[in-house]
Amino acid sequence: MVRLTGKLADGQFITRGVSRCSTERFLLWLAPWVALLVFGVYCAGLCLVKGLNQTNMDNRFVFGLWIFVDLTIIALGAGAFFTGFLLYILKFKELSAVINSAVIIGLVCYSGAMAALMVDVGQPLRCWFTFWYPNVHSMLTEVTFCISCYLAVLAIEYLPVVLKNRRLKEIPSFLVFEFELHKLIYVLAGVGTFLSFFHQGSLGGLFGVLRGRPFAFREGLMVWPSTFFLFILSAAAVGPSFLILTTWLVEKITHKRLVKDQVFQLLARISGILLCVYVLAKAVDTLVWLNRTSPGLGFEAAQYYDWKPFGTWILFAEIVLFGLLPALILITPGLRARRGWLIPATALACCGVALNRFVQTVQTQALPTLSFDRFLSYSPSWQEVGTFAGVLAYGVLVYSFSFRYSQVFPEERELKAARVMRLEIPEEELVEAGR
Amino acid sequence: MAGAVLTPAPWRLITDTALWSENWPGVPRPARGEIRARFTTCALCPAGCAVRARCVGEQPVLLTGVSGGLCPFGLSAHHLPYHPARLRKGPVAEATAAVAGKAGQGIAVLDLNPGRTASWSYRRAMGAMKGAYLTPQAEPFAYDLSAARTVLSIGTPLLDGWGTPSKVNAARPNFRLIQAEAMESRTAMLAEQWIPIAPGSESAFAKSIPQLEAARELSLVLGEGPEIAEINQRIGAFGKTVFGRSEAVVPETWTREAAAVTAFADVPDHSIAVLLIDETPATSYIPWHRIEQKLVRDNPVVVTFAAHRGGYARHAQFALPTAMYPEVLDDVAPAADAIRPVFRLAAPLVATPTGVVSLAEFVGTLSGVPVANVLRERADAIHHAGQGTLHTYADRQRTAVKELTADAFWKGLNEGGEWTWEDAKPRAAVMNRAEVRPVEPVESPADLPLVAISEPHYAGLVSPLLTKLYQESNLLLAPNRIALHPKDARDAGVVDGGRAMLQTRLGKCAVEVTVDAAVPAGAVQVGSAPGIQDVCGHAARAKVVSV
Amino acid sequence: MIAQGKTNVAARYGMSIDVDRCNGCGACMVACAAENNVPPAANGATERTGLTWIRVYRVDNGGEGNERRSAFVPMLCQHCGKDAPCVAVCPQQAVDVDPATGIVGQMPERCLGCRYCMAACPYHARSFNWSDPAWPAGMEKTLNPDVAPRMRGVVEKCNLCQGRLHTAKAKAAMAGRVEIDPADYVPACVEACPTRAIHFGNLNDAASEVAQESHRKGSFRMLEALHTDPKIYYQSKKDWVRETASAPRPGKENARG
Amino acid sequence: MKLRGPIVFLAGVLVALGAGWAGFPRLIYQTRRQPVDFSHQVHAEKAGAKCEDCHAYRADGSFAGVPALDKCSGCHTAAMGSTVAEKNFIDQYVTPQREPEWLVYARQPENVYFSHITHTKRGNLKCEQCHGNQGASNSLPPYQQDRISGYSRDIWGHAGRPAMTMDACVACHRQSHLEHSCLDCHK
Repeated sequence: MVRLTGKLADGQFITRGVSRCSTERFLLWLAPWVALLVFGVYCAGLCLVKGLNQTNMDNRFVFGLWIFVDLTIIALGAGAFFTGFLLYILKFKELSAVINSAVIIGLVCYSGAMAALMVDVGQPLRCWFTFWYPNVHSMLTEVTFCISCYLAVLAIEYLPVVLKNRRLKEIPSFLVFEFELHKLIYVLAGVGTFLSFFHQGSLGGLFGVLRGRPFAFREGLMVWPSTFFLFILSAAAVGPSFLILTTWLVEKITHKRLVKDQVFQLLARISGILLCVYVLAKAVDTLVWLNRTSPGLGFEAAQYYDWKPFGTWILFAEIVLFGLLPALILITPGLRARRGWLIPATALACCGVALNRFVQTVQTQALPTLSFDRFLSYSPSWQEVGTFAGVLAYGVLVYSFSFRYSQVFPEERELKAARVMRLEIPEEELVEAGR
Repeated sequence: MAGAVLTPAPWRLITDTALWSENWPGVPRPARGEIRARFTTCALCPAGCAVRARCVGEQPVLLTGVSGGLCPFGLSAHHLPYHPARLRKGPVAEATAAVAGKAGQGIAVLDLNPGRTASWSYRRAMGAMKGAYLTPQAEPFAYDLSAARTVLSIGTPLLDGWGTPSKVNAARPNFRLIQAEAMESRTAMLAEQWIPIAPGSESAFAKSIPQLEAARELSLVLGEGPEIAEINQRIGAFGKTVFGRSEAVVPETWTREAAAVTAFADVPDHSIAVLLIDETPATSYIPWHRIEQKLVRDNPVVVTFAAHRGGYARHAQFALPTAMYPEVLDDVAPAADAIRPVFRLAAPLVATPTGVVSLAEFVGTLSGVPVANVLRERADAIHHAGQGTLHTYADRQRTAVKELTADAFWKGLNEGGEWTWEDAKPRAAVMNRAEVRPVEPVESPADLPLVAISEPHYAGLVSPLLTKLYQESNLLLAPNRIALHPKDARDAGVVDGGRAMLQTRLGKCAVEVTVDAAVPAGAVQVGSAPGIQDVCGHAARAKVVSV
Repeated sequence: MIAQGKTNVAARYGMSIDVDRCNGCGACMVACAAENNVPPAANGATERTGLTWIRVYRVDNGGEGNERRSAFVPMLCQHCGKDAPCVAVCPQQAVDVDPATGIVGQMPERCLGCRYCMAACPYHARSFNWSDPAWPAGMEKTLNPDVAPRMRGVVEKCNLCQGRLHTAKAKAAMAGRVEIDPADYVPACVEACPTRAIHFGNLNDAASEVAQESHRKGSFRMLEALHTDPKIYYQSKKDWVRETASAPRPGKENARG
Repeated sequence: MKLRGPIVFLAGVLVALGAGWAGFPRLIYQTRRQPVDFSHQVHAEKAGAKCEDCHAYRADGSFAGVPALDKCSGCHTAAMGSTVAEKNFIDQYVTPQREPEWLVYARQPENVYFSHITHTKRGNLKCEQCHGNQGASNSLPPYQQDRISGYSRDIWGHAGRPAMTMDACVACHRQSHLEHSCLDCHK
């Protein structure tokens, strides 16, 4: 009896016209992720209570797994701002099909990154110092300001997604609030776009400004090194790819069609074009750096690739394998129309941006700067991996809840209706759909 | 919310939490007080460097040299009273009873820091009890670097804490140094010439010196082993750079009462029934198996007077806690380059801990020889002789002893001062031909492929801050470490920073491994920990096994 | 209100380290730790997780066997010029260059522990407090009252014994002087060095030993091509030692162990 | 009906204001008593003591702060007046030679370096400029200790006292163009 009411209550929150799995299955799906989240919180707690000696970071590898993950997930989460930019500013109306998903992914990535950052710093209690005593010359100040502001924007953007829940909609003041919020969405999108363009750049600048690390140092425009712009470009290019990848993944997991194919095609085209531009810019940047910037600081670029395992293959992988190749697939309409090409290409593009962030952070720290210094290696401790796993679990949980109880994909109902008409659907599924 | 923001509460709270992050439990607060300087002499090794202690109230917080620097061990000696490995209590009554129970059987004192006034107390007590007074090796010579032009050193750490570093540094610009050593040691690095020799071949190299091209120019040869004195005599160093070691005046009665000095190696096997060891502050360590060899088979009694648990306290039946520099008044033995008499007192900088015993008092009580006031007696004897000058550290004044009263002389020594007799005539060096050393049996290289190179320094107890050199950098080889050439490390299957077992014919010892290309292939550099020295001496054959 | 104190002519404190004299005994490292209340190694700390404001590196010419020659190079904060790589990156102004002394200062109480400055420093002169500082029971009595112990989770580094500069200034004020007596301000490592390999002084004072040595033949600075303008000068008569100041060379992989 | 929202809001604001201004200070500060009921005024007037007589400088320019018991027992071996406070002081501290554990209002955090001599001799500041009129007070104010940070409330300059916070230091240094670097005042 209790279970039945629970089921009913749960069902009442699910959006009308879409089908969702049973409460039991949903709970079963949640269980491992909750366990992982608990483990992640435990790991993070260890680091906070006992100190960062719980990690394998050290005075030479001052940043570890977390900075790499933070940079990567923020780059992947760029789909949020870029889709918003395309939809609200450049008026690509088709993208309203994925904007909610993009916002959720953005929120998850940004809040996850912030959470990891709070564990990563030695004195989390002093985090407000950055706002109170900011050093305006520091890229990290820019990053902190922009990320926290943008996180606030994302949270506001996420509110309508929550408020679209069937039961919450019944509360009139929420409806009014949502309506008011909707009027603001263009402003929010504008502000969000500016903030996130800026901090993607600042994240790029983070290592690009390190004059003492010629492997990462880049020349640039005004105060910003070239990586500032490359990071914006790569994040913008890969954001839509990641959106395709996640949407496809959700479709596979839920066995549903959620988005029309032309949306995928549009995203893929945008991603492909931007990726082409990025690869070109990256290639030019690399050549300038190899031949001018680095030798200018007394560092012959050849020595960077002397240290195993980071040979020149890593350059090739970054630019050609994970850059040019997916770019070419994504701009070729015949190839991207087929899932067998589209999905691997988006995956490659995502790997490319991850590799780029890896090279910028981890490889930079591994390479010696003093002639009598050694090449260093680092592998994360289980506490670090656990914390990161917790962030991942948190993301999956937020997405799962949003997907179940809110209308993440507006086209889902339409596509489902089409599917029901086209196919003979077994009865029980119809019954479930009717709930 | 809005209201709360307008009150001081949230702002106070975030400020307070930030302030709390500055002084949360676990961050100690240094005591404040008046800063004063006190002076003493470092008694950790015979160099006896003058020390200026910066004190807050009575508590020393920083030691510095008076003229020039100090070695890292001396610099941090004021931490030693708080070392976690300190021995703080021991079975004094039981040890006394056990020793008394063996009355009349062969008793001996092993003095690991000979040449002090306490050493005379041991000798007098042993004289009264017909016991033996033993030192690691009878070292009759003193060397004068200031008169040397070309020095050949066979593995001596000449520029790395040998003798009196300030004297060595002063003489350094005037002599050429040739260092023959298996590894490029600290001394070899700064030497004008480094002759790499095979590890363990020091003796063979010494024998070949007369054939060397540079032999004619040599003014001094330094090294271990009986052949060195002979070579020095042959190159005419005796009377120029090699002299007999000098000691400050001792009261005449002492010399009459004292037992002779016996080198430990010269003691017949299985002859000691009661062995009393003074190992603080020790400047060398004799492996336990050598000591065991000298003890009677039937129920010997070994009592060690130690400041820490790491040395003979691991083997002896009784380990009694003893005070050490800088918590006890003691004098400092003359160094290897003391060609003229010198007398220095290490006045305590902190209070002597309770519950400690001293070997001098122990044997004094046993033998009935009065030892309570020996330092003052000796200072009075020096004063009575009326030679030399007192150099006080605080004001850097030199005063002739003749101008001082006995009390003023004593006070000057206690407040940081050094008595020297600069115009004394150095004693002539006397060849001691009777010296015979046990030769290590030749071992087969097949099962023990490596040859050991041992660290020159033995520091019994070191400040916890020495982790800066041993652990937080790889500047010094930590006492419990060994270093291997990368190739040998690969063969042994061990990695840098890993753990391993060091194995010799005498036994095994757990060690940590440093992989260092500076160690020659086929050799293993071993740390100075007593545990390692117990199984692996210099030139011993060894094997490293991964665990 | 406050009488306008006569402003000192800006000093540029720096060092001149004679590599040919250093015997690698480590007295500087221990003296520095004792002076600046740096705790002993926490459990399991290694050369990469330990705390030391000055580190003596053993460097070599890369030769094998008899060809091998080594030297010791003490590395501390190089106190770069105005545009020190670490200053600009700190998000909350915990790092600054004192215009009056040229000392690059690190404020542990302002530090967030983000370690960005450590990534920025090409000399690896900074250490992070990975653990709570811990001294054996009783040893906290030996702490220097002129330097505040740091807490866990912050970055620390050499500040040329700022505590001694404070004391020297107070002494000068007591005597009614404006300028400090150079003999009153000598960092602990300089004072501790048994071979007198380190000299310290004001580089802006042409008469000082360091200023003269910095212009002498054989004087060099670490990674000069980075234009960090360090105030720590080194000198050696050996060519190969001077070459260690430049960046790693291609093809030198695994030259050291 | 329309007014209900704003009323609730205002009430909330008032409650929060009250809690923040009135309740919070009681909660966060713990009041501790000084060991001795000491009167600066009596010492200044009757003994004619100047600040430096008791709060002295040492030869190296460091500041000795609150005097040790030796200084007090120089005069107070036996009662000089007839107050209860003095009698208690002698009975509890002078006779058993126990150092009173004074609570120092101006005690700065461990990381602060403050040189009195530089400020009084080179800067020509009067004691009162930072310490207020402490020297003329007849009794010691209660020592209010922050429960979290452990510092005295007086540092923050409440109730008409001059503040001794970093902001106060910086303001004065900025005014006199003596603001150089963090390490000038931190250690």
